[in-house]
Amino acid sequence: MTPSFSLAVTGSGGAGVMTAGQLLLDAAALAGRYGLMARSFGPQIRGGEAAALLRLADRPVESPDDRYDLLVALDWGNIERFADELPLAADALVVADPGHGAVPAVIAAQTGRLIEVPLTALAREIPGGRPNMVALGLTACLAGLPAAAVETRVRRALARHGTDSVTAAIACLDAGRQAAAAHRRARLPVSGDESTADPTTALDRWVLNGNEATGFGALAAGVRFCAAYPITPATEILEWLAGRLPSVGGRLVQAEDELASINMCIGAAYGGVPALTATSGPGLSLMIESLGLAVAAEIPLVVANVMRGGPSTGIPTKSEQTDLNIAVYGLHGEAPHVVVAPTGIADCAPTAAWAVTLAEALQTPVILLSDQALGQTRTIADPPATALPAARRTAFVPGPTDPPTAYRRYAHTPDGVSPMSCPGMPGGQYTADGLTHTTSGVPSTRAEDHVGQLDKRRRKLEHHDYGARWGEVHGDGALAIITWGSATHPAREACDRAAADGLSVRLIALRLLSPLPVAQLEAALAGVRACMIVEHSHTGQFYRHLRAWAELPRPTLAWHRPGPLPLRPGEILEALHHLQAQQEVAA
Amino acid sequence: MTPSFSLAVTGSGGAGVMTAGQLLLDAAALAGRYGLMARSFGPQIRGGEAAALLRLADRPVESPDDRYDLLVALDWGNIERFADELPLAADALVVADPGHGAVPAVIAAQTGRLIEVPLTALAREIPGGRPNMVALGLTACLAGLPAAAVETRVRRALARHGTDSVTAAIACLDAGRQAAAAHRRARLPVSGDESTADPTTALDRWVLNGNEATGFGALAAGVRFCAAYPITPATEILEWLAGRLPSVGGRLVQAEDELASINMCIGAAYGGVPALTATSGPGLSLMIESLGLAVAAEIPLVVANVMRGGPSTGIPTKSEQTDLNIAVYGLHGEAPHVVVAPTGIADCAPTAAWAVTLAEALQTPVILLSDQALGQTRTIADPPATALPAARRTAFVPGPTDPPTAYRRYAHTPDGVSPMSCPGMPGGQYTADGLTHTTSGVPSTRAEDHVGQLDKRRRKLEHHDYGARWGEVHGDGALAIITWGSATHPAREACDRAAADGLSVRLIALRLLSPLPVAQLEAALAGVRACMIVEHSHTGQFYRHLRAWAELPRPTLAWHRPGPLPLRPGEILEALHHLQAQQEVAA
Amino acid sequence: MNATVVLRPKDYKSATKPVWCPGCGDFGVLNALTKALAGLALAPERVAVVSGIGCSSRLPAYTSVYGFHGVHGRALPVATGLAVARPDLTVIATGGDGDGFSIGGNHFLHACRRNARLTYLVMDNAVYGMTKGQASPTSAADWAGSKLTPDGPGIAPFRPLEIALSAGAGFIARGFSGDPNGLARLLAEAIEYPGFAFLQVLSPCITYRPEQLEYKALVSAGFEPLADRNAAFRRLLTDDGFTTGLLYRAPVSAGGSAPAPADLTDETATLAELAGEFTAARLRGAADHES
Amino acid sequence: MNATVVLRPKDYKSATKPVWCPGCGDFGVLNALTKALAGLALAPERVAVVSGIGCSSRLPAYTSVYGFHGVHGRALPVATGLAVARPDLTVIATGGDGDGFSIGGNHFLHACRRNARLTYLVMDNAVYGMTKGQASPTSAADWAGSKLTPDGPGIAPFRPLEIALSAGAGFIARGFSGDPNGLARLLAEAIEYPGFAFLQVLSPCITYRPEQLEYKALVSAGFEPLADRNAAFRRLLTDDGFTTGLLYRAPVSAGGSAPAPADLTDETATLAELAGEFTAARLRGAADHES
Ligand SMILES: Cc1ncc(C[n+]2csc(CCOP(=O)(O)OP(=O)(O)O)c2C)c(N)n1
Ligand SMILES: Cc1ncc(C[n+]2csc(CCOP(=O)(O)OP(=O)(O)O)c2C)c(N)n1
Ligand code: SF4
Ligand code: SF4
Ligand SMILES: [Mg+2]
Ligand SMILES: [Mg+2]
Repeated sequence: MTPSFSLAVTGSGGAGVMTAGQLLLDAAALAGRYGLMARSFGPQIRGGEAAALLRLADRPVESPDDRYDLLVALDWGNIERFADELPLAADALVVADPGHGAVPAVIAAQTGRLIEVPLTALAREIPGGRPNMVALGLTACLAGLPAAAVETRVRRALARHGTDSVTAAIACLDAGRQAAAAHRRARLPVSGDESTADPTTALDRWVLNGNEATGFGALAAGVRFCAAYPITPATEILEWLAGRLPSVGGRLVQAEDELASINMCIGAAYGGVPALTATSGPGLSLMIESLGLAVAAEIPLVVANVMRGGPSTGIPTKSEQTDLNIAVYGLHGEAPHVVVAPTGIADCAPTAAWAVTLAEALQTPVILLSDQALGQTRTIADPPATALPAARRTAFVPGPTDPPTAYRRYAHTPDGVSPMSCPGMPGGQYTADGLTHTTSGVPSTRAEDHVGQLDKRRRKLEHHDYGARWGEVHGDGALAIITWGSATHPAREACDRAAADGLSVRLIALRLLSPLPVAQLEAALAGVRACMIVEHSHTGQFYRHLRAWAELPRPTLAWHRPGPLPLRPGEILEALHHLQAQQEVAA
Repeated sequence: MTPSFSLAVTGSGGAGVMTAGQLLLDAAALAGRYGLMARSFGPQIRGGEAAALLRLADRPVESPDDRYDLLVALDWGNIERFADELPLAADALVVADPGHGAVPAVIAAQTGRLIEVPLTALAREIPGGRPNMVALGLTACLAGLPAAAVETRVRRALARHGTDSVTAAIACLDAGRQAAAAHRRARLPVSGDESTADPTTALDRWVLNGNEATGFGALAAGVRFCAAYPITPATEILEWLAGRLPSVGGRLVQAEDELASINMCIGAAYGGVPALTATSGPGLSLMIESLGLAVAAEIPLVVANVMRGGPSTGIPTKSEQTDLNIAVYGLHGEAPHVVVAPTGIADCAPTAAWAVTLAEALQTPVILLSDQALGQTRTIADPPATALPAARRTAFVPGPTDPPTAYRRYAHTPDGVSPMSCPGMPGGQYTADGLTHTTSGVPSTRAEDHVGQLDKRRRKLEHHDYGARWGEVHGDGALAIITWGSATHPAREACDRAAADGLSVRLIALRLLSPLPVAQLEAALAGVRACMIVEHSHTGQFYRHLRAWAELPRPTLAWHRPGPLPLRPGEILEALHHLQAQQEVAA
Repeated sequence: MNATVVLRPKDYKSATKPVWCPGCGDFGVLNALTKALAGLALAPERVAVVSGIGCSSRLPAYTSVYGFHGVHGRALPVATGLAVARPDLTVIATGGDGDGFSIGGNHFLHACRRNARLTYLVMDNAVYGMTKGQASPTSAADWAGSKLTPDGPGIAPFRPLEIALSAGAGFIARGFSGDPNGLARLLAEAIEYPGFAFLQVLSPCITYRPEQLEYKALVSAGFEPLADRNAAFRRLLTDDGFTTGLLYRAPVSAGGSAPAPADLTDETATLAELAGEFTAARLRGAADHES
Repeated sequence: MNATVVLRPKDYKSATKPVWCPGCGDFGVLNALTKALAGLALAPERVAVVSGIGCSSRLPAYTSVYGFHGVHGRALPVATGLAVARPDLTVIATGGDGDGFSIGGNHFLHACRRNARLTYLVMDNAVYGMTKGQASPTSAADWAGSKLTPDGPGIAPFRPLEIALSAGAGFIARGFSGDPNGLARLLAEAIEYPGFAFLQVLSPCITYRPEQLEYKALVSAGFEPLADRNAAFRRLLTDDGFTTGLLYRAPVSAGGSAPAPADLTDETATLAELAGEFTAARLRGAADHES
């Protein structure tokens, strides 16, 4: 069980909720803490109500907790919009500004610990003061963050606004801290004011969201071309790459639509330049036909698909794991390709890098399934322990030039991977084709060519050694959870809590979703008597996918629910206890 | 076991192979026979080699046989292209024109029964004579068709070319028949020259291909709008509708692409007019995003997807059952919709009509999965025994006009189907939306709205009474085949042959593919000890789909292979015997 | 609704509160639309507004007529299907410059050619508002306000009026959201045009393009309606992008012909006849020559 | 290939036999292309021909250069990605009128704007040859030769040159497959243009549009190259659709600017720097102010 402190800062548009939250997280990083911050907004395009949702801890943490320990409301504008997302602990503290009226019933009903702090009035006493800075000082104090860390961060962040701004902000922080002091909670689950963390290591830690991490991982592995069409919640990957690709000799093109972006990537990759595009469900749908082309013509590329609530336009700003079906089964014809998913925010970088290496090694499209919760939640994480993998393509080496046309682009090889030429290589000329073709790439309708190429393309995926990255296995209980993606951390925390209750639960989190690593999975399940499949979906797409390919323990419980609310450890733990109780009755 | 006669007519472009084949099938219909004819072409856009592939019988027949009894070659142009598709029976007769050179090895190796008939020379003796008409007379005679039927058909077909043409053709038929007489086969599995069929009934039979039947079924059920973008092998559905829709008050629009065609259908259906479009894999891929919109906004419509070899552009002129995955699982988010498939060519009409009624009843998109083998094979079939079903939508009935905005388009109802208004109905105004919405259609990001609408949309599909059309069950053996679509007839013939060998095999052919009718399927499997899944695919998409949702007997054998060659009864029978042998060993 | 009731603009508004930023130009478009509909006294249930995805595409839900909020870029085909299947309705397609000219560009081209009877109103703010401010086809080559194109898109902006004219549209106009009355008049004319009517509306995004607040000073009502296509082309050669009014109004169906309306009455007798064409009897000519 | 070897047109042809109907106009285009490449003495391995789907789109496989036969309508984005990522290559996109103007219309619009360095050659036969003869965007409104539109498409044909000009293309020409030498010259000029060059080629479909055999009598080499966009517009106002030659050649990068070439050398030092921006140290300004 991770000792941690969860808090929310809420308020109307313009109140500066997100600034306060972000500075708080940054300060926690400087103080050697770990933590994460999610953002939630009302429906207004801009200027609507907002909530910064944080969790701070002394150990790496990527799952939201079940309930919030602290709610700081800059005002009450449309707070009922966030009520679902803001379950308060029974003993949660609510800090409210009496200047903004009575505590709304949805909040008041949840806790009795309410303190009133005149944030606005306090800020008004300071020339240039802002209530959100008062709230920051107060919140940091209640969360047990050292004042110095907050000050350092704020000084740096406001430096470009001039000394007056900085002075005003520091005064606000002080005012907030003093207001908090009187109400400092007795039991603080995180360590005290003075962090014990090694400051050098702490300063090396990464503070980033999954979208940035994805962009970085892709670039590190060798991506040098990106075609972009913006879509929430994937745009940050594209924007991050747009700013960095030119500095490593790469290029980004803004496309007219996703049909163009995927085909631009195909063109670049055909030209030998590793390529990636990022999108979300609606955009992925538009790429489907061309992904099939990339399969048939054996073009490597990566699509980072950042899932959001579906179907159709759905809920663009909320998370769900419901593009698994389209990612794995969405192509027409028999179109084997690879689908991988990071198991957390920090894991986005190595898994994106791995996706690029798989695409290049297997000459096939790879879909990287991230989601809004991973992509847009900011976390403090240890940097990758090992260097990120770098891509390598099996390249064509010109043979004797006589006869010059002997190159067989789609030659049958034992592992199904054929050396790939690209324009510029003399003697490597061929025509890449989405029509059924011979080993030379010439269109064919013959059974032997069709079956031969289908076999070859399946073979290269099935025979590949995916190594240890296929998944993570933790523990060795006879009860197991199988999960993936952003469900991994909540599930893992549920396992940790179960262990604290004396129940040993094995956690298996898959990174390789397709081709499903059946042998590895079944080996990881050895000795498991009952199993639970955990995912963030309405119908259990992951469960069906596992059933289709693997033998699962009996009983296997499919546990899932859709967005927009995030999965929380407590509900998974509850399901685990339910499964265990069933098991005991049966035994 | 169906007593039948299979024959092929082959020749270069311009030789008139298809004309001869078509007239032969038509004559068989007039003679009270049943039968079918498939067409095969070389890669040339036009003027390349061609093969007309027929099977004639006294009972309805929709599966190709294992081997051909007769091959009539007008010439030998590129015959090796067809060798795979033309397995000859050990005692097959090959008729060749000695004027076109020696019999190629691929053919000569297969049979010893070769007769030489100078088709070209015989035709040259007749003013205006053509070798293909000589071949027609000869083939009809060898196939045991009454000369009168052939003559009647040829007279009618050539009438518009004038008397001379008719006279020449009749003379050619005679010459062909005389040439055949000497070589008339002793054992003819179909009845003799004089058909015993009731001529009145025979003349009521339908001679059509699956694409025409699909167009007709859709129109009969109420489709009055079609948006079209041509694609092989679906174009004939669109062309058939283009010619007929105006006469029933409907409209067809040629769209700029499939993104437009599917959205035009959505517009028409939103406007209350039942709509359909037809396409194949590449086009279906482009429709995926908008199909998700139709799910979320609850718009009824039908996409007739005529499958061809995949992936990507694949083999447009050959059949495969490999768009099952995309049809069932291809949409992003949780997007429940309906997928149905005809079990044969004649079944295309009622199943297309059923698809329209399901779409309208459930206010959701329905994908009708046909394939090239069903769509482009012409058959002689009994007309539907019962009237085709007609569509009915649960329409909005205006309530009291005060307050006027009380209409809730997406109201929760016990069966999940909400009354649907359409423009023109006062008081029924709403905004259809692909965003997560309230029961009124107003965009929402709230958990209760999201889950409520997800539940409702799943409920309407799960609670619907699909009636008897969900599938066909034949026999009650302890060994079963589960199959679908164009694999049904070959599988059924394999079961018939197994029965003749004393092995009783149950056949279960599904029409409802999604939502999978698990209860009906499991009931149909009662008493089954071993099972075989038969499909025309490379990786067993249907098998995986069944595994994902249903409990299958153990053992279950997944038997499948991809195109371009059609599935034949003999190979399925062989697999059945193999399964049975395994069973006996195990027992 | 009772036909004798006089409807005011506000009767065409719904109770749903727009998600738009305070000051967004799209408010002016909504006002102009409701004014135009009231001016034409169209029964709300006989009007349908169809859109794609974007801030601007949220408009249908803010009206009291039938609405359709589809997917990104596909407003025009939905509107076309509706207009062809239901020629009795007034159909208006709408959305943003990204929706209409970027992802939806192909439908724009072909809708201009097809000339179905519908109005297409594009709220042009030269930006993707909804996704937080990326360059759209109408953004200037050197507009460097987006992280996705930090040095600007670097390519020539899309010219909606020229493209519409080249593609064959018969009614082409430009309006400004800051002038709801003028816009309402243009819209009314567009709605009454018996074919495809295209209306580009300059509609500032005050959040991601605050400089567009200056549009008010830049626009001028300079177009004089032309009926000659070549004259309209010549006029556009000197267009500054801020001239408003009706540029071109082709004599009806000059630019193509709208598909003829569907008659939606069932003719089941015909259905039986259609089945007849499949019968074997037809193959011997019986149906034609005998009986 | 050795650079000193002189390549003849036939060296740019592959051994694969075209699937085209005998007499198809596309043979002439293939000949013109190989002539142009030989004339420019381009090494085959430094040329890539990218196409969509259709009879015409089969062309790449009939050449000995690098080829890409993609999906229907997407030749231009593939070619754009290749040209941007590999500016050292000569990139030619090609296909039919259906591929380029119907399903691919949006990419055509935006490729004209984007002005990447590539040539786009459309074999226009005013029909969908591959799918057996349906109307394409360039078919006449009254062409009733398809079962899909038995009374003709009934809408105004697409005007490729006008659209290209409106959309911002800098090089616009029309050729005829029946004149392979003239076409080869035009193509060579297009290939050498340092931006997006568009070439409409009238290429008869003798199977589904046998009347196009008359093209020979209808075409005339009437265009005089213009460098002024407005002048080109005026010239098009009297275009009969059969005038061939170079219509318009903008001074380089007048119509937009091609994306700058990528430098594909790895700079791993920079990569470490990029990682640095994620560190907590940056949050206190250490990286900037200290050490
Ligand atoms: C297929 C798809 N791609 C991308 C998006 C993301 N998206 C939503 S709105 C939008 C652009 C909106 O720009 P515009 O049409 O100009 O509307 P505005 O917001 O400026 O009014 C984009 C790219 C999407 N919803 N669907
Ligand atoms: C997505 C998709 N839709 C439809 C088709 C079917 N199709 C193949 S080629 C073609 C049209 C070809 O016309 P054009 O580009 O003019 O080429 P042509 O054959 O006339 O040279 C169509 C519609 C396809 N392959 N893919
Ligand atoms: S972001 Fe721009 S376009 Fe969108 S609502 Fe705000 S002002 Fe309007
Ligand atoms: S169908 Fe037409 S375009 Fe296609 S190959 Fe034949 S002549 Fe050429
Ligand atoms: Mg915009
Ligand atoms: Mg064409």
